[in-house]
Amino acid sequence: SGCAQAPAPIAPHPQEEASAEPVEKPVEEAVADKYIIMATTTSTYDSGLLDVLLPAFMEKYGIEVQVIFKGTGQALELGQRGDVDILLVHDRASELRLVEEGYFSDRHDVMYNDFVMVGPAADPAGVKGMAKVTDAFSAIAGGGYTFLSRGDDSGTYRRELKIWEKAGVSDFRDWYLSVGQGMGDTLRMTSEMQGYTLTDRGTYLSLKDKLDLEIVLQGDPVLFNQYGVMAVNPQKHAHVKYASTQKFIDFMMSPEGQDIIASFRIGGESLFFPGKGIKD
Amino acid sequence: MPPLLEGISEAFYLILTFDPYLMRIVFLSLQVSGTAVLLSTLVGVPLGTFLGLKPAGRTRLISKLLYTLMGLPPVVAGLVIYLLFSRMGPFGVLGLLWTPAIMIIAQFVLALPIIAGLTMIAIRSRGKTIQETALTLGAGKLLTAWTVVRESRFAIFGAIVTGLGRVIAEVGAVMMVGGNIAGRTRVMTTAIVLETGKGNFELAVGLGLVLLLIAFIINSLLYRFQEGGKNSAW
Amino acid sequence: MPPLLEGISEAFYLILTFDPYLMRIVFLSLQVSGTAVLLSTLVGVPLGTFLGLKPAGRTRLISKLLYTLMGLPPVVAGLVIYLLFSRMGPFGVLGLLWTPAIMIIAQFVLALPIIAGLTMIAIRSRGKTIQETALTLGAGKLLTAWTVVRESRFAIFGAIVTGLGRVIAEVGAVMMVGGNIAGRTRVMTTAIVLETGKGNFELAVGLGLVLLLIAFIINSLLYRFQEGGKNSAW
Amino acid sequence: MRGEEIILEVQNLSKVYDKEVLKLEKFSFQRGKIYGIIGPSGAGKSTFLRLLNLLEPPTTGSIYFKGKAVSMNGDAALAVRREMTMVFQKPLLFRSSVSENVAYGLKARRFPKEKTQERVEILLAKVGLKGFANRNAGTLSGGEAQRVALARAVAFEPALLLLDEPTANLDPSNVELIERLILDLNRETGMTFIMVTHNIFQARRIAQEVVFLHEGRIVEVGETEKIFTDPQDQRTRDFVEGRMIY
Amino acid sequence: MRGEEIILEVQNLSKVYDKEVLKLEKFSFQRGKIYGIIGPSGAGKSTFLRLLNLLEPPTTGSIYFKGKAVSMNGDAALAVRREMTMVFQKPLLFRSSVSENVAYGLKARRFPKEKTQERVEILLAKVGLKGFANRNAGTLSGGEAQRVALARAVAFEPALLLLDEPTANLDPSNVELIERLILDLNRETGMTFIMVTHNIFQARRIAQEVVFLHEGRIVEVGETEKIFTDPQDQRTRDFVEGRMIY
Ligand SMILES: Nc1ncnc2c1ncn2[C@@H]1O[C@H](COP(=O)(O)OP(=O)(O)OP(=O)(O)O)[C@@H](O)[C@H]1O
Ligand SMILES: Nc1ncnc2c1ncn2[C@@H]1O[C@H](COP(=O)(O)OP(=O)(O)OP(=O)(O)O)[C@@H](O)[C@H]1O
Ligand SMILES: [Mg+2]
Ligand SMILES: [Mg+2]
Repeated sequence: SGCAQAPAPIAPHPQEEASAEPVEKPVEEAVADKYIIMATTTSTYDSGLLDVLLPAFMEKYGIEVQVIFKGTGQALELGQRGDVDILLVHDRASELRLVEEGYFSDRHDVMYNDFVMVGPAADPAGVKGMAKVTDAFSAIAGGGYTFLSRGDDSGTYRRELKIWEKAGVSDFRDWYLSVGQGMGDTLRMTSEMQGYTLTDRGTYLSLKDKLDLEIVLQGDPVLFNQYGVMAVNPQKHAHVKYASTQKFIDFMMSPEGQDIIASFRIGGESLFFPGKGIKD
Repeated sequence: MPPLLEGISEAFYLILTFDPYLMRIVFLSLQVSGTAVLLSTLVGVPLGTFLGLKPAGRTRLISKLLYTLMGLPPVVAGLVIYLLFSRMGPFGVLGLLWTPAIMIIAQFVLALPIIAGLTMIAIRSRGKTIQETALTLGAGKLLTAWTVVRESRFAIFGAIVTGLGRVIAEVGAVMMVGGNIAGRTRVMTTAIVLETGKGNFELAVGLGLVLLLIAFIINSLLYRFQEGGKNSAW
Repeated sequence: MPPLLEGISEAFYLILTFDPYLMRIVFLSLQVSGTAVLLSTLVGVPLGTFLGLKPAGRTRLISKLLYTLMGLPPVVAGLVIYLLFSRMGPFGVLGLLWTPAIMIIAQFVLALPIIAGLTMIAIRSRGKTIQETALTLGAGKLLTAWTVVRESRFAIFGAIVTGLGRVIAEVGAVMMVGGNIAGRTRVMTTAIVLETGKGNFELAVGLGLVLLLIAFIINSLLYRFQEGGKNSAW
Repeated sequence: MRGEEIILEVQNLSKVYDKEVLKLEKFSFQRGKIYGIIGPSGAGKSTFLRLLNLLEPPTTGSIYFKGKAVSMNGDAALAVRREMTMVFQKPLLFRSSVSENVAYGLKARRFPKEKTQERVEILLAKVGLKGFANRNAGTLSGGEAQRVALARAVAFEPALLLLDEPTANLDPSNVELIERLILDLNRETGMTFIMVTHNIFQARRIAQEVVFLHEGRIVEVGETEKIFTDPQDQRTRDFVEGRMIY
Repeated sequence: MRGEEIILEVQNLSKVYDKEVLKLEKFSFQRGKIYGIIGPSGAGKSTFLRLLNLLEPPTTGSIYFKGKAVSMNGDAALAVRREMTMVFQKPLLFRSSVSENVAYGLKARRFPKEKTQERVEILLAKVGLKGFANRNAGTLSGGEAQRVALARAVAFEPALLLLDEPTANLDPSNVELIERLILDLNRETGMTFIMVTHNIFQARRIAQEVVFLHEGRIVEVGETEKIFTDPQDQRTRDFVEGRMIY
């Protein structure tokens, strides 16, 4: 209901990627793997993108991708421990740091979308019309309007914290509810309480019909949301199916894969944009 | 390296420092689960006693129903209660969503079938004879029921502990209706899930151990209220 | 508007059309929980019988421990098992993570204390006399134990049903160690959580009802294996 | 007035399990008497007592207590049970102390607490169990348990007492003790007793009237001496004379 | 050979609960005899049987079965229990049919299935319960249950049978039946019986030797007639004569 305008167009950047360090590839296995295991975030999983992307990959390479969806923090932990083969997450800073530390390799900025601020149609805090999310956050804090925070160390939550910091808000009182849940549940609660929250666009769009919320602010460059794909470094975990993960990354980054991402829509609206959408 | 060991030391640290974050959620856990189990006991023990004293044949359907409800998935219970109390649901006007009160309701619904069902089973094995003995001695309905319960106290204690175990360890329903709001509706289990989601396995294991320790203490206290079932064989 | 009613019609629809997605997860649920409960029964009933026949005084600590473990939060159990079987854990080389096998292990750990604990309580009330009768009639250890169990079948049945209820409705542990991988480790409860998260309440409620229905059918079947505890009062 | 007022009456009483185990046309018990019910094992003696004590619904027929029809579930049941009690053939003692067991009926009747303990002590002495007050009832010997059950039943001085083999597990001197207690209570308080016993000597010693039950039917009723010295029915004769092996 | 071989012997046996309830110095039972154990309620008769049957550990002392020391938990216990059995004062019947109850010991001994049913029928007839085979054991009358328990115990022909008040709930004709069964078994198979009874007439009728237990001690032992006609101890005299009220 409340999405007034299309997401701010942010130009896709060229595909080539500054992969942190080239990895010495182990000997190509003779027999192809039947499957690989990918950990991703709930928002990605819930969007339904993988339901079109993975069958196409399966079709082409005969490798099944089994998906485990977890909070971003847990997904990264699973990868570090070598319990999955590949990650598709959206916490760029942590991803780059972990590549640096050698846990992951072959990281690529595979797609992006953006965060939006949602709130009740009545918009008691008067956020609609503001251009800067920091202003909106200040207004909410100033008026003590209900704001729900993921509070779960997810990519979204980390972004939210950054914005509070930028807005200079440090005094959180009763109006600020840290709910420690996934995006979908947080949105549901926000709708019930008629409060405000920060969400990724994909999750919001896929739940929109069931929510009594509107987008009250979007398009601020601060709200940018980059997804990355990366393989677990076989030098840390020799058992991972590195060769197959490479095939999957190649596929994701190929024109075919990028095309699938670009053309994936719900209710006529794009959820993700291919490639990298941000300058380092 | 071993997060399990770290979890144990984390647990000790949290307890020994009386960590205020911990204290608060422990207190809420106890309050919510304690109230829910108390209410379930007040309803479930009389209900189970009543059913247990009826001939098994006549309560076959209701027995099966109780057994089935023992397996009610908490997340389904939570979902249904959520839908009933949500703003657009029939009881939305009460505004109970995201409060400890509704968490108690959810846990009550989960503990009741267990306490009633296991009480029924306990009573069925020996209750009839006890009931008749009490009746012949001129006991009224209330004293009779109380006598039957008292004589089966060991098994009923087991029922209550099982019910308590179910709700204090439960996460799906309280998460659904309570919302895991920090400082308001966050209990031990939802905190554990949160920390797990963040990848803080040590803290999660630590919290889990604290929860188990609390369960142990509660059980030990409850244990005193009953004695081992004595029996004699002449 | 009422998602509850829609959930009910959804449930009927799913069942009547033999929805393949549903069939698959139902089958896996049954397989995992069935195996886990079977194993827990095989271990827990003998263990509970053994403990129940010991004098209550001598098993006080282990009783309390069992009661405590009945309240083991599934997510903690799941987490610990995950850490043990993770690639960096001691059993990582087995590569059991994200398989039905490890889900069975997790559910076994959850059901065992319940089945053993409730069996212990059941045996304690009348088991000693039964044991002595069997012994005087020349029964060996095995036949004696079997007789004690058989005579307490009603209560032990209750223990098994409670254990089954716990695991088939459980979501935290199987999610943690199974990973809820579509077509591989997705069971009823994890599917419900998934659909709830997506806001598909009707489907979630529908799945929940299907789960309850299955629980009802299993319980009804199990019910036949025992008879209501008869008792006579001369 | 003893023996003239009817305290309990049954009409057309029958009980059917797999087959009919009891079928009585009409029988009345008079206040203040001691009845002995004798008959072979399986004759229906315990069933009869259970029906009289409203523990089992009869298949057909009615029971009248002091002239009023009473049934198991009726409102009057509690009132009736307050005046009538029964000691089972296999009595169940509550899992508590001996004195709590004996005091149970007094508690149910809100008997003053101060006096309870005293009465319990007196009763225990009467059944030969002095000093047993604080014993766990679960640890008693067979005969001790039977005596505690009897003490528990007489504690609140019911008008009518149904006894099912009250001395089955007792040695002669204890039998004597119990029989004397029954006779004393009957004499002093006018308590009515209906006592099932397989021991025909016992019936002869204390019953004023004897009912001979056989295969669920009353074969013969009469004054004790008459039944024993001049039974009318052949089956009664067989039971009291021919097989009088002890 | 009857009466010359020792089947069971106790030495310095004692049992202490709150207080000492049994204390025996030395006593032996000879194979093939019928022993009667008499004594007042609470004398320790049931406790004695339970110790003999290795159901309870003695506080001090030892039990010898056929000359070998045996204990409750020893490996030999099962072997001993295969030859010795006990019928409780308050027997427990398993929650199944009467015939399954009677067949239990046979099953434990892997007695051929084909013959089991036949033997069960014969035994039921012997205890006067023809036609009861398929009845639910939980619905029996007191005396019926007691007889089923006895049939169950003799079914596998143990060498030694401990009976705790086996006829307490029976009427005279059934008592006769059971006593005849005991005498027959003793005569035909040489089975040894140790029977606790509060009924001194019964002891006199069937026991060959009588043990008088009083406050946990053996006061007097002797041939039955001697005990009854010429008791040496005053307490025995009181018990068998003075108080011989039935
Ligand atoms: N577990 C126990 N704790 C304390 N005292 C006990 C226990 N078991 C038995 N006693 C006491 O030991 C004494 C002997 O008991 P036992 O059952 O052997 O008597 P008995 O001779 O069989 O009597 P009865 O003829 O009444 O059956 C009794 O006074 C009884 O109260
Ligand atoms: N629930 C039942 N189902 C079937 N038959 C039963 C049931 N209860 C009792 N009977 C039968 O009814 C008959 C009468 O039983 P009852 O207990 O009244 O006998 P009784 O005269 O007290 O015998 P005893 O002297 O052996 O105690 C018995 O044959 C018994 O088997
Ligand atoms: Mg009877
Ligand atoms: Mg005894």
